[in-house]
Amino acid sequence: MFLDSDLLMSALRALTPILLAALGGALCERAGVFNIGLEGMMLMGCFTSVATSWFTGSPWLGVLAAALAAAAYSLVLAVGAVTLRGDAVVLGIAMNLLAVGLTSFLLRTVFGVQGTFDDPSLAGLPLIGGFTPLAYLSWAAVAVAALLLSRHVWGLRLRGVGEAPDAAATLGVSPAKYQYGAILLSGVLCGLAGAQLALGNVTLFTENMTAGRGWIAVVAVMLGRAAPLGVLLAALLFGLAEAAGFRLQGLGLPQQATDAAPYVVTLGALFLTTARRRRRPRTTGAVQ
Amino acid sequence: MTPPPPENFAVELRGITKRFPGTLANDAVDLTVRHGEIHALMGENGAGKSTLMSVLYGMERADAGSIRIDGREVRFTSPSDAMAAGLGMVHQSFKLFDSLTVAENVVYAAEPRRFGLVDRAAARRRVRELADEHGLAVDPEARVGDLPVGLRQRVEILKLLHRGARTLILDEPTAVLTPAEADSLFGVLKSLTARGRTVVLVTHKLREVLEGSDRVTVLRDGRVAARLVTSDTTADEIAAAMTGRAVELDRVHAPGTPGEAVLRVTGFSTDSVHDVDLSVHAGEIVGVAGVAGNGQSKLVEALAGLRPVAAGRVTLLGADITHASATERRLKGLAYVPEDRHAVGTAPAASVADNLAMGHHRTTLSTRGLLPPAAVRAHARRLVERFGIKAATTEVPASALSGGNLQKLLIGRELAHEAPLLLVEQPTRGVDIGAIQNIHDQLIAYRDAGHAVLLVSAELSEIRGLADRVLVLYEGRVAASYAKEEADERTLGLAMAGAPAEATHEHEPPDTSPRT
Amino acid sequence: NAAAEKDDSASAATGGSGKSFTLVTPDAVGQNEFLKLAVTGVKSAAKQHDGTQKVYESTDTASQQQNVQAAVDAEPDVVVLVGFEFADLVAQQAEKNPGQQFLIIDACTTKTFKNVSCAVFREHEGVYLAGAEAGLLSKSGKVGAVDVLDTPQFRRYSDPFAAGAEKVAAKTETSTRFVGGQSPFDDSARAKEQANTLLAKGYDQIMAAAAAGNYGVFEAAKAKGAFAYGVDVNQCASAPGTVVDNVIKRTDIAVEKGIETVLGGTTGTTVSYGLKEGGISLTGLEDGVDTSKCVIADHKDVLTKVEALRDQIVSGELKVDDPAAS
Amino acid sequence: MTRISGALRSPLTFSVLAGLVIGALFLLGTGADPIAAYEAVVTGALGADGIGSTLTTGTSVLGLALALAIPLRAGLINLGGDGQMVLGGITAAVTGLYSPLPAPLTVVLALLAGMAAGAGYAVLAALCENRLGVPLLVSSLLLSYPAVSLASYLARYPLKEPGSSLPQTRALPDGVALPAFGDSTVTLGLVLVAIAAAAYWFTDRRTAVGYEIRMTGLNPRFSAYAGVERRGLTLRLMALSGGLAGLVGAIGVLSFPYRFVDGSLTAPGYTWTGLTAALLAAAAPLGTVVAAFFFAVLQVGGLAMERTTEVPRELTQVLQAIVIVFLAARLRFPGRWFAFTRRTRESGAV
Ligand SMILES: Nc1ncnc2c1ncn2[C@@H]1O[C@H](COP(=O)(O)OP(=O)(O)OP(=O)(O)O)[C@@H](O)[C@H]1O
Ligand SMILES: Nc1ncnc2c1ncn2[C@@H]1O[C@H](COP(=O)(O)OP(=O)(O)OP(=O)(O)O)[C@@H](O)[C@H]1O
Ligand SMILES: [Mg+2]
Ligand SMILES: [Mg+2]
Repeated sequence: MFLDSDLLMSALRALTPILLAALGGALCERAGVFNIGLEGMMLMGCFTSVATSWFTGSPWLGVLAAALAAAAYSLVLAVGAVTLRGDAVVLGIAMNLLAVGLTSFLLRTVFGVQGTFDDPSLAGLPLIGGFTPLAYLSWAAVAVAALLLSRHVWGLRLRGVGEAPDAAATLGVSPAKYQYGAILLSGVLCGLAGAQLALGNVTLFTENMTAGRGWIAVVAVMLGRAAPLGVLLAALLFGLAEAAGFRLQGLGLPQQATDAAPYVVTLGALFLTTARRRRRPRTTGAVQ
Repeated sequence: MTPPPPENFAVELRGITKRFPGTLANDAVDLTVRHGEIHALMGENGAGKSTLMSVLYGMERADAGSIRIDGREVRFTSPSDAMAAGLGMVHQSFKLFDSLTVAENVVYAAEPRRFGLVDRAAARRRVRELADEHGLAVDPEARVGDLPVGLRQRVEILKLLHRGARTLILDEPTAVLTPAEADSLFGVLKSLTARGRTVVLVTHKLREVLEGSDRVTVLRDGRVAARLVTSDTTADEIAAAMTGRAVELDRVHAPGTPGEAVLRVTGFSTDSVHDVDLSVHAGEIVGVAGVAGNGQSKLVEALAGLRPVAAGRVTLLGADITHASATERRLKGLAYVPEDRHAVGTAPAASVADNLAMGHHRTTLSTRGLLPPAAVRAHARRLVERFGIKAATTEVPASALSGGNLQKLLIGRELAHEAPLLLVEQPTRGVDIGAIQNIHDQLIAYRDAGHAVLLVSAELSEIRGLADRVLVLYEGRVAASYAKEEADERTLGLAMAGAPAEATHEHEPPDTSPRT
Repeated sequence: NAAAEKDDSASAATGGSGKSFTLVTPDAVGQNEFLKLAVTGVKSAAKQHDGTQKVYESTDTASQQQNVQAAVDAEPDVVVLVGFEFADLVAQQAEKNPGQQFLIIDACTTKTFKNVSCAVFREHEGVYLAGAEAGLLSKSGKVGAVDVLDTPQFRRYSDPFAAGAEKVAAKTETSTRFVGGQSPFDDSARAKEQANTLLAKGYDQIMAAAAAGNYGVFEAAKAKGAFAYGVDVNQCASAPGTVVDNVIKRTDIAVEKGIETVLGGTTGTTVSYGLKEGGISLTGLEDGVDTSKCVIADHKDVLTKVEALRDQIVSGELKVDDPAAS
Repeated sequence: MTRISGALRSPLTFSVLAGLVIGALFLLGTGADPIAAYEAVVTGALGADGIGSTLTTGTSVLGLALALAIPLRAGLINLGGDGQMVLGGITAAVTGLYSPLPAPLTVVLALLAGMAAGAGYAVLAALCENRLGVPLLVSSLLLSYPAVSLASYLARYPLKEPGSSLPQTRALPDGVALPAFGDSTVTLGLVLVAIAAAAYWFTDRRTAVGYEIRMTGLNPRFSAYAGVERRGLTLRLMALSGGLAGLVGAIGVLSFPYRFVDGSLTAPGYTWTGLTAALLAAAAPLGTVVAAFFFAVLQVGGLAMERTTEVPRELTQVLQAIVIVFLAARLRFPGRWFAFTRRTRESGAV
């Protein structure tokens, strides 16, 4: 009764946007850029996808536009953190703030409404076997990202850049170029995540509708050690904990307990995995 | 000077001038390197060697001058240009990716590919081929982070060979190598030149230059001070060219007059160090020799309280400090010069004054926890003066000091504790001859003031010049122990290589009766 | 709306009668049908009295305090505060500024002040009726609710819903889910998932009190062919054929009438709006059901029964428990 | 003259100016008058009517900025400010409600209890790093959520005010409140936080501990070599950090409305504002104070701008974010190119 297929479906639905954004975060992390602005990039994707789908009638153009818009937005981080050497954490926080303001502002100017834009004739993504095509894409993206990082020339160079940028530079590999690449890709992925959320999970736009999913993606990046498979497992764990939490509410557990459940489960998983192998220091947590 | 013969040089620098704000780092420098030779570039710290090599390698743009490679004039705007022209450089601090494998490091940015993916099998094959060809054995699958320094350097060289470098530039390649590793490196370099490759070697070590190079160019204050053919010159001549004065090389200092035991270590074990007994007396320098990786660093780190002790007992001036914290040890009278001055011994981003305050901030500089900035500054000015540290002001970051000056800062700071026991690791690594002499004199004066010194060095001449007694560590155990006069280079070398010891008897001076 | 909303009529610029009203909201208006109605109310009050009005939107406790302070500093004729969040604040300010008239909607101060008038709602009465509709319409005998958070105020939208359903179909199973999470008021995806957990268990009638999440609840219900109930205004147009009915809360009337009463000199009173006063209602019980796009328009039989229940409540014959009163 | 050009070239001045100019363009684009808007920000935040709010907001922002700056000075990032603050708040509320002591003592006790709760919870995150190897950044962030949920639960069930529609605890007894300055909303809390700032400045500049913290931030291996015990330092700094966050929570509860209201401590986002201020100032004491005050002015002034001009609320948020983006990018006018070339040398040649 409890571990039924509905639970898994529910977990997988919750998982998709988080997974896409987290993959983007993982790429940045591997390139040595701590991307804490996933939430904001995703929100830009949400808005753009809804607006484009509404005006063109095509959810696919919405998806495309979301990817492009979020990628363009990610340039703020790229220019600020890579070219100008600003603090990526501050930039990310500011980008999240900016995205909330900007999308709310656009919602008002473009649609003339506040809060929520919702219309029965807004075209969402079709479901195939209960999932949107973007969900399948996200699973494929895990495999592609894993292959890219471990086997592809670009991935090898990216990993090198993230680990020792000056060493890469002496070999004629421009760290900035790869970091731009990773950040732009994370923008694309976050845009897709936003489109999935706004045209897949639901079909509407609400101010701040990402509601912390970008942060969960950041946690998934850390928990999954910025490896695509690890990120997948972390996001899945989170999705399952959340879906199970929903069900536990039905059994009378207070809402606060089910709210906290995914985080507690994640922390527990972290204890178990880090107890053994200690992580070598990467960019995460390094500020100055 | 006669104009050079119309010959094709592997590298030909003409009139290179490079100015930094406030410094003329290279002043119309000419450097010609012939095909197939090992060419040494020497000079004191700050003489302009690294700058010249940076210009050659496209990392810095010269203000004036020209570069020819194999007779063709070139203009590099980046290292990639230099690489394309057949140059390759091994930087003093290695530029490797610790988490990647040897093969990945070697092929990085010049990967063999299949369907756009890195062809890992081909990469491994390539590494093996190159390794076999040049005697650079290393496991292509090993993670570079797990390799000892000597092997990392091989990876650096393999990297260049993979890229088809015909001229290899090595900046102070032996600074971090043990004598054995250095010898093996020179073997490799010789074999490379024998196959037509050219080597430019930046170094401070006279002996290596004399034994390993064909010609020498000496820089002083950014200008060429001498061009010498190695077979026609002597150490004294090179040293004089570098410093502009006569230097006494390889001095063996007079023995000290040991007093009471300051440090006593019995049955001591820690991570890969086993059952070590040793003692250091007041007025005595005990040298610890050993090939890197045989436990010297771990021993010293454990003695300094940075590593837990597995077994044994350590006393300092009679007090048991086996399990004391690093701070307690310092308060009880221990000072420590670590081996890595950038990563451990200093905070490069902090000011010279702040770097000099470390360790003193809890003792002489503070009263009841307060640390007045004025006291920190005054302390810094005193030490800068006393140890001749060259720094614009005491407020500039330590990263602006040259290697030699940074080392002086570190040693000065630790000597200033006047601690009864000083632990020193590799005190003159990467430091020029002038500075070496200065540092050696300081250590001897410290000993003669009645302090105990435990000296770890990979430099046998340093051990022989300074130490009153010598221990050799082999695989974490004390393999042999020699009195000053017994410790000749051959004997030490054999013991370090693990040969059964011949002269291992107790040389420890009696506790109370100082020798005269 | 500009944050400082000036009346668009010409009288706004000249000030007309000089009557001025300032409305302070606890949250951004955009999110919230209830607040939108309050803004409508204060606007039409301004029009009626030929005066001016301003709306200060807050986002959190800090901005609520600052906005109320700014409103009081400007000394309008009436400061209107919408939301129970202001109960403490209004008590504090009323004490400090005895000359200032306050109107608070949806809550009241525990102590009575001469200069504080209150308007409260009995949402539970309307929700009870919606629950009765659900009980009558449910095929599975299971009716549920999705609330924003587990707070007494939101329980008003779920507990009476269950009670109403049980009243008409004693065997009805009931259950409530709370959106929760990091941003419970905005998270329509999460609200949709919560609704899905109910739908998966066969619930076919769902009360949606999930703020912006309501749209998510409607989508979930629509996908499963189930039915939902909206709040505050007519939400049927968002998902025609899925939304059965809405619990209407006439905040605009409460604001308008409240201002009227205060200006008329009657202050310090509390007016409670329920079914009887027309402050709470169902779309199905109002005029224009047939054009409302609500499902209930096709179930006149149900409406007849519900009307009977309403009359019982209005007459006091039937009492609906208020979860927030405990 | 040179001082002026020097000030212009400082990244701070330039970023603020650039932020203002871009903001002005934005405002013009939406038909608003930028001068009037900026005037509204300044008078709204610093005028007679606004300064009280600015100082009240500033109390919380500065408190959390300090809380996050202190560990940051040693290179540690505490992302759990929300949880620590909320636990401090709910603990202060419990103490205030149940303490048998006379009111003034209860206030002191509640402050201390709040600090202890925040400190204890932050230490838990530190232990996760020290003992279990979970990076502090992650452990502090993850621990924050359950704490917020717990406080929310307590406020809604065991401690709830009967009959209230709000998820809030009962009001504290009369007199269990921080004294306020005159009629304003500014309480003694501001003084407490100011004292904390002064203490931080003094410790950082003039004590051995402060020196050790700074050196740990610059090179942890260096300070470890000299005997600074990292785990102990992490524990102590996190305790201080959490204690300060808890203090902010307790101050919030002991000020109007004198109770714990679920969500009211976290909703204004003081933790993020504080972290941003601390990061921008690289945790330097004076810089943190200035940055925190600046953000308080932006927040309060932004709200005032919304009230008094035609500027829509969303734009205020956009303006704030733009200023922060520029600050973070450390844009410097002519010096930028210098910075750029030095960087290429660093990445290529060092
Ligand atoms: N980027 C720079 N900016 C300013 N001065 C510099 C810079 N790089 C080098 N210098 C100065 O140029 C001079 C030559 O430095 P260089 O690095 O070439 O010396 P070196 O011979 O390599 O010394 P060492 O033996 O210590 O490695 C020094 O005085 C140094 O301070
Ligand atoms: N940005 C800079 N400004 C001023 N001087 C610099 C700068 N960058 C480097 N230098 C100088 O360049 C010189 C040489 O640097 P290099 O990288 O060769 O280190 P080094 O002297 O060889 O040190 P070590 O041998 O200890 O590694 C140093 O003297 C340093 O002062
Ligand atoms: Mg050099
Ligand atoms: Mg050097």
